[in-house]
Amino acid sequence: MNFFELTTDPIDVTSVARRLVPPECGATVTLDGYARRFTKQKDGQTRKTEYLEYEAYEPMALKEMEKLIAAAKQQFEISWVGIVHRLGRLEIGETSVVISVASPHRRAAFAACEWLIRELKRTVPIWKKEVYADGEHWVEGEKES
Amino acid sequence: MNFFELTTDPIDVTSVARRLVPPECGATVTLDGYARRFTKQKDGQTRKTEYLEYEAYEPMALKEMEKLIAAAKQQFEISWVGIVHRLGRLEIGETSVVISVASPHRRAAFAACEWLIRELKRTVPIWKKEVYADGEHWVEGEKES
Amino acid sequence: MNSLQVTKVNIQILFFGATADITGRRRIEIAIPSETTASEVSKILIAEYPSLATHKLHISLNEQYAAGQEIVRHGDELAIFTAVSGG
Amino acid sequence: MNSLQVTKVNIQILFFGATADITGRRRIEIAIPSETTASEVSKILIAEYPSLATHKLHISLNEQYAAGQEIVRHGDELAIFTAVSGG
Repeated sequence: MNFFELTTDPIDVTSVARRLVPPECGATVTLDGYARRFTKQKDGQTRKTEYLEYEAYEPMALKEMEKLIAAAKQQFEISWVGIVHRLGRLEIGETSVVISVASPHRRAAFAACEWLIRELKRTVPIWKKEVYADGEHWVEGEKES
Repeated sequence: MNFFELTTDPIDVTSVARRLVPPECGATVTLDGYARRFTKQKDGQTRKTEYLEYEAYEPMALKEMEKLIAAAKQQFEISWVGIVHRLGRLEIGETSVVISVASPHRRAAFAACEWLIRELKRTVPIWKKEVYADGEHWVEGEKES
Repeated sequence: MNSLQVTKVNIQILFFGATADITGRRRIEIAIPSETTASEVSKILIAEYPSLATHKLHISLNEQYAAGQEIVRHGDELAIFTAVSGG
Repeated sequence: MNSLQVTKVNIQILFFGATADITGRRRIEIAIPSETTASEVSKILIAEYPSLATHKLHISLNEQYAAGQEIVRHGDELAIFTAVSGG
């Protein structure tokens, strides 16, 4: 029922959110994360990003995603989880990650989805490079978003 | 930037979630609520629903949705909110409501989306009728979901 | 003599969902004494359709939730309905 | 005399993102003394590519996060990378 994927193709949010609608469920909570045009730097300056590049340690990333889903299903009363992460070059506004959680009761779906994105950003071996007009930068660790 | 709508047409989750992707935002949290096949009754029995019918006091419902969005934007650091609620007959699994919240930081989007669906279920004048093989029932007040 | 006559005002009443099923109506127009409050209107409706009393009822006046003590004026639109269940 | 010879094992090293940029490599094979730990391998790599030391580094061993004290065996795959930033 669960799925976790890496893809270089554009992600359609609905195809994740509505891939499975179990009969005992009433709510699916979805996080759609996407490339921001403007990011605040540590020095307080706002920087304009031209595009992003994501790279993964693919087999390990898939293993870590699978572990996260197993841990979420232990912790929260949810029916299924779908995670799709984009790799390669992303234009501004394109979806980088979708996490959907379906559950009989919406509260558990909200809590699990929020937990999953936090843990994904902390543990799944994927790296983001921000490309600016005048340079580029591999982001290390989570920025707030 | 915000939108709130009632429709008798099927709702496409993506068309709500991705209708606006502001350049300062990095996350959109979406609740997709849909008709459940099985619901627990107060007596603990599980009942099988054949289909649903939603009815609204349309002009007042739109006003209440607009108020909710204004209140959410006061309370949470979010950029925009979209709410679409389906009316009329819905088959099992079809989306009854979509609430999408975009924000620069995902935490506010999760909190606002959860608050909005809770308040919508409490205040917006829309009513749901569950139709069973052997009868039907207007639901009064929120069931858990 | 006119001073003893009760002035009547006409208002619209809307029913939805369970209240529409009970009354068999979706919209009616009724004449009520002037200075009648929203909750007094709801009592008049319960007298006419006693099954309404088996439900917890909410009232709106001109598309806003009413607390009950509001005076209903000529041409106002009052709706009476059970607890909402959208979502 | 053989007893004084250090046994060597061959392992694969993977680099990603910033560590791939620093080393100019994505995958190398190196020979290390047997009984070397994961964090000792990371020190060997830092000696070879000193710019790695300017980053907070994480290590995985055979696609699992490594704490550092794990013994690296012949044929193992070790990756060295900066804090992840997916999402």
